[in-house]
Amino acid sequence: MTTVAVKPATMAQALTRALRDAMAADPSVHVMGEDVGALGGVFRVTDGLAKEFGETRCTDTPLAEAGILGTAVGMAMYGLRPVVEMQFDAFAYPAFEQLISHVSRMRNRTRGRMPLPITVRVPYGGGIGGVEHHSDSSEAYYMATPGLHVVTPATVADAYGLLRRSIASDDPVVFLEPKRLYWSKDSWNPEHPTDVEPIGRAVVRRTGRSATLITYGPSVPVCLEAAEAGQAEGWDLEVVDLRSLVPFDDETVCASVRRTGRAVVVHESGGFGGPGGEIAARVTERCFHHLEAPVLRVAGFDIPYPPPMLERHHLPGVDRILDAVARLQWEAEG
Amino acid sequence: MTTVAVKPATMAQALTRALRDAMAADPSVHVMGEDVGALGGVFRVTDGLAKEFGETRCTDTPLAEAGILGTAVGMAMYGLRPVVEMQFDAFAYPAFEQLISHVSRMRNRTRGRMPLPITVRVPYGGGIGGVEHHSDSSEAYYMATPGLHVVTPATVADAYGLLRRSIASDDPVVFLEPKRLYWSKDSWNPEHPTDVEPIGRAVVRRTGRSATLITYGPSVPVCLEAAEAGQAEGWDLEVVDLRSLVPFDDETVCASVRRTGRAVVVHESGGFGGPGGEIAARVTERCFHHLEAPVLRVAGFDIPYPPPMLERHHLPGVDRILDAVARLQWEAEG
Amino acid sequence: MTVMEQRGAYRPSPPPAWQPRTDPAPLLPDERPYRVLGTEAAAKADPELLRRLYTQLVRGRRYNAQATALTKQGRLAVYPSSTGQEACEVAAALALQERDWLFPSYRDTLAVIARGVDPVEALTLLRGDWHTGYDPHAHRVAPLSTPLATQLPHAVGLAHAARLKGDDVVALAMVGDGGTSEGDFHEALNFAAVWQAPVVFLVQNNGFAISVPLAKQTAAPSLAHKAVGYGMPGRLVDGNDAAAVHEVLSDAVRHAREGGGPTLVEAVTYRIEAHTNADDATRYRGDAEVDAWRDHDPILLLERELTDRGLLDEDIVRRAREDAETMAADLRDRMNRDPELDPMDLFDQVYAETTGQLREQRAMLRAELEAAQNDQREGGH
Amino acid sequence: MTVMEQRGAYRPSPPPAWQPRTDPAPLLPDERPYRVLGTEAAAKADPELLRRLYTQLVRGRRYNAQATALTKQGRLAVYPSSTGQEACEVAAALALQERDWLFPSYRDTLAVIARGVDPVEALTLLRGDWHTGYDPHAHRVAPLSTPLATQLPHAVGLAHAARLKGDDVVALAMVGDGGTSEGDFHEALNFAAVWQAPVVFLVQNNGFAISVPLAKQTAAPSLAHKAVGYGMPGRLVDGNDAAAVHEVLSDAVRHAREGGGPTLVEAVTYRIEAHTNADDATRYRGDAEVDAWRDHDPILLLERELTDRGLLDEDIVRRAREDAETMAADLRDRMNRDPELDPMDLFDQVYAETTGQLREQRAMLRAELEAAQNDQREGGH
Ligand SMILES: Cc1ncc(C[n+]2csc(CCOP(=O)(O)OP(=O)(O)O)c2C)c(N)n1
Ligand SMILES: Cc1ncc(C[n+]2csc(CCOP(=O)(O)OP(=O)(O)O)c2C)c(N)n1
Ligand SMILES: [Mg+2]
Ligand SMILES: [Mg+2]
Repeated sequence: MTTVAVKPATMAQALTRALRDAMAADPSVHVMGEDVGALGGVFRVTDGLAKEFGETRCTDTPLAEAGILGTAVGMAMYGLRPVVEMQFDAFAYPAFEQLISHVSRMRNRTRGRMPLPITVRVPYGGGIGGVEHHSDSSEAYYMATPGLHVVTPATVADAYGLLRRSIASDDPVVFLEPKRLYWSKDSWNPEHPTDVEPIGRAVVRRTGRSATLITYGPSVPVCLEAAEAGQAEGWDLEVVDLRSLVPFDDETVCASVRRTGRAVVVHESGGFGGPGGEIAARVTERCFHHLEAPVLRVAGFDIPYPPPMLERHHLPGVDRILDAVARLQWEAEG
Repeated sequence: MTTVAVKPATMAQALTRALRDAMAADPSVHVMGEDVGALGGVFRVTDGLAKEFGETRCTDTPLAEAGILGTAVGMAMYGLRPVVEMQFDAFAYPAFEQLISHVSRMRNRTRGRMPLPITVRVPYGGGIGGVEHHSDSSEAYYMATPGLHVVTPATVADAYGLLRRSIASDDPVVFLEPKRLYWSKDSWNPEHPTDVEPIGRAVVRRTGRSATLITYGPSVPVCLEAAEAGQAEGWDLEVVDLRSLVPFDDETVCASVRRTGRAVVVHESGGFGGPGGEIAARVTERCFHHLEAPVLRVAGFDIPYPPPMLERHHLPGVDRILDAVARLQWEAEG
Repeated sequence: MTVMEQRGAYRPSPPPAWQPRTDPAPLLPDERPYRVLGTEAAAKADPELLRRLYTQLVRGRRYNAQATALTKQGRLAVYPSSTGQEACEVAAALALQERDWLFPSYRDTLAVIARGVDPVEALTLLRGDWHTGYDPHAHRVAPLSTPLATQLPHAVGLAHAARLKGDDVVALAMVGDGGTSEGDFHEALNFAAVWQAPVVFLVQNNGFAISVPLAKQTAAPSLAHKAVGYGMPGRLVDGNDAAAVHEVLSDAVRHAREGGGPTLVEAVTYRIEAHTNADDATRYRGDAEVDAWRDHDPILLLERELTDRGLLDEDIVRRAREDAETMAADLRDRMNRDPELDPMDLFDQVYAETTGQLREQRAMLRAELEAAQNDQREGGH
Repeated sequence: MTVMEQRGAYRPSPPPAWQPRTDPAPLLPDERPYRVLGTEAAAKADPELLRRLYTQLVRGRRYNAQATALTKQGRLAVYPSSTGQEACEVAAALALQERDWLFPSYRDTLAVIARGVDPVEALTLLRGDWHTGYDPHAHRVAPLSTPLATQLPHAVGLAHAARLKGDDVVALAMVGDGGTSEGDFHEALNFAAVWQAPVVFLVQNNGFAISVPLAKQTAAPSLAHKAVGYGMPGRLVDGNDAAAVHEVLSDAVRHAREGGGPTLVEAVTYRIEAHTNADDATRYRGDAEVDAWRDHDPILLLERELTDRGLLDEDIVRRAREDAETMAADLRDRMNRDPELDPMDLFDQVYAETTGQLREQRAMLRAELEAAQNDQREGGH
């Protein structure tokens, strides 16, 4: 990590670079959404694309999310590869019908004759002091929709690699970008970006033997921090970054849990009906006899996302994660 | 059950009666939706209401689901109690933004000053030979949305009682009506309809000692059938009908599972990211040391709802349920 | 800043940026639906075209009758008949070139087959063996769209993409009067106008959305008047006058092809049958209304015109009927065969590469089916 | 049935059911935005009203400046300024009676305070201590709506409900030019027209939706032209002319109150500041455009009119400024105090009766906070 070319880049920069490289490599890639042109998007992820590729390749659309996704469907039918930006998570909801009733089903509906290679980029999650409707975590909705891939990066390198993979995918991908990691930095070389594994592979971010923290997106750094802090309390925690919720990498996750015998699922999204339920249930189904304790969940509360001044109470933090680890029935071990 | 007045009624008739009685009891109850007037709804659940209460109390709206729910929000703000009919499950998706961004949050947003007592009736599920988009089970979306109640009846009496309770609730309720049970019959006296317990109470429909089938809505009769069939194979199955997914009745469910030590969650909705994950996870969290086997799930496949001629393969049936029961690690017992 | 501090003199003037973006006058539809048959305009109509339309109308009506019969025999899950609306269905298909695209709504099976799709394949959705039977790319016909108005933005996107690629392709999208109330209608028309996409929107105003009459759907002078709000021309046409619909649509297609952008066409027609075979139309309308429309039948109108002008002899009529009967007999025969179904298909096209999870579920179903077969073979339960 | 079999003679006739549902001509907006100030119409304007508008504009501009300053001090999470649009904001509030309802969008804090809501409570959403600070029923002001255009159907529903109950209540709903592209705009206007609900839609066309200029938002002659597609009148007005906006809105409100149904009003104005304090407007527009609009400033326009007619003396100007400064000082003071927050509030109004599940979560958070406090007390981490 100390070669000359490598310098710190933010996740937002890596995403921009991924879009740029994808557009340069394939003229059928079109970026579209609200304010993605001259402004470069409210998070500047599409910065410079309209200038480099012209307004027909990076298009400011009218303000209508169903229209954006619906026209993207038509464009994909004609062989383009639209990359749609939803400005904030909650503003993807108007496009819900198009996403569920068409995007996720068109391939299946037509027996594979009309695949829809659409990437829907959705900035998600809280922690940026956003007012109401600007901090939702809606991954549970997408997970429950067969036909979609659901991908979310947690590192700068993954942001690049997974977005390239998503755009290249012949299936629709909901690409969830953790808002509060946009400005996270890492040493990363834009001229030689590392490729990542195909969509659907989780990765062990930290090995450990006491218990597994299963997590993704914005909660990955929090879990890594918790793992560090946990050392002081005698726990050696493994952290698995799912990277994609769909497909779900049972193999990597279960291998880890079988090793450690204990697991906590961590995410910002509300707990009830959230991703953690599915994850806990499938891990338990597959690893029951390896489990020393039930798989626990640390998640957002089952409430509408709080206002900025209260959000820190809602977001899973280090202490709450370690509290859950502490409840993993350690006495049962001895 | 043999008094003179009691005669068989269908679930659809009980629902109609509930609407009628609610409208008669409270002039602020307004029914609205597509074709709910002269036609009485495509399932005839609103039959006769426009005639009895006039078109302003039972209103055919323009064909726009977001508009229907959005105007219902405004009506509720002014003190009415709108009961909205969505024609089919998948046709509720256009109203998703209104539901998530407003209906579920208005009370919280205004610190209780602006509650929205709206009931959204959604015919859901398959088994009626409906073509694409007519057989979805979307309860996972609603469960993952804090601020909504999610209620679903499985019997004629519950259809009446739960709908009355839902309309009377000061919170928004997504009231899921199992399409294929509309024509299910039971002896029921419309003149003396039995009240049911408040929303949020599950009920044990059949007691048993071998394992608990946790289910709701359209899968309740299937589970009861499976329990009967299971007797031949030596299983004495308990069947819990959740009746409401939100609030979730942990008490009743866990009491049952602690008694039996084994559980299978059964629903039509897709398994991955579906209600069963949450249910299995929370039961496991609460009953881990009572469990002889992991909580298993029998659910729809993780595919778009199949065409009519193939749907029977998708829907959880008696055999698939008993297969799951058989996998509950019985050898571990001995 | 107060007036005392302002620089320069105050000149009352209109808001600086404001100017009308288009002249509204040419966008407004005619006062009454445009007609050709029985009017002077008919003289200009191409006899060959009129005969072709006639043959297609007869065929279309026969198809509707046959499909409705098939519902009674349990061979179709449901059928939304377009009887009375054949002129719109047929003209929509005939106004397009082969390279163009059609975006039908769930009622538009006739337009789909008029475009060349196999009549049996066009019924797959309604028969229930799969969601779409034909290859959309083979005839450039999108799948029949069930969620109302959702196909409109698809048409816009496709037309826009074709234009970006430099291809000479127009998209024609069909929707009902009820569908115009959906947000997707609005968003699609707006995108089309802003992008000047080569797309034609055909609204079949057949008077009802299931049971809901137009008066409860809109208060607009006409549905065609909606066009001006998007900055595109709106055209109003008698939807039972096949020659008129064909002319108006052809004009709109040509206009789009030449870079003139989208057009909204409202065709005033009537749904003669119930909404579908499952519907009971007596609950919401009387016979008088239906009868009035029967007198304005699209086949009658065209037949009369052809007869008056000596363009229709018994021979043509007989051949049109025979043609229709042959199609109907073939449809009946082939629809009476059970389709071959493989439940394993449920899993194979959910994703480009079937996930491990779905492979597991596939294996489970296969095992179940084999077990059931074995049971049967052994005479078990 | 062929022509040979038809009953009666064939009479070519228009489609039986068709007739225009409304006369489109009166629904169309004027060719240019309606103006009062600097024109002959100004003579008819009530001097008292003009002075009231003036005082409110000055106050509104001061509020915008103060709120923007508060963002720099970290006292607001974000602030979308309506500088340059004060005429619309103020006129919207003043055109309503006390019993009427206002449905503001997220930019309309000025309209909200002009309606009597406490200036601090109006900022709760943007400060970030809760999602809405005021009681919507107290001043009949709905919460500021963040998801664009979603508040429009609410206004329609409320107005409709009031009418059903026999109450004399009009709803006025505000939306931006960008918001008109959303499906909810379409559905709301359509419902309003079909129901003849007493509602007024005010579109503030301020030229931009964040960075997207109007030309990329619509190709319509004007946004007011959208009205005809719903069968309601469309009015076009100079949005920087407070007297004109007030007059047009008051007319529309009166029309609605008298049972005439909804009106769509487009007020042509301009967003002088960036979209919010977080925006960088230099990325998408130049100074020249902004400067042109500065010369068409709503306060300037009104001041000039008042001065010309001798209706404005130094005294009124001074009092307006003092009033504004007092308000600003009070706002600054109160906003500089940290709001009192109780994290337990997170759980208490999700449902009418807090569920067991939420009570558990509440208890967990309380325990955490107590533990943290104890830690702190003990000097622990
Ligand atoms: C989004 C959506 N909502 C509701 C329905 C149910 N539905 C099917 S057809 C229909 C009426 C359609 O009326 P119209 O658009 O006039 O078309 P027509 O049936 O007259 O051809 C309705 C409400 C649907 N298919 N999609
Ligand atoms: C449904 C929805 N989509 C996107 C956004 C993000 N957003 C906030 S303001 C804005 C632009 C709004 O423009 P306009 O309607 O003209 O109002 P203005 O900001 O000019 O007052 C956008 C895109 C949103 N709030 N809601
Ligand atoms: Mg219709
Ligand atoms: Mg604007």
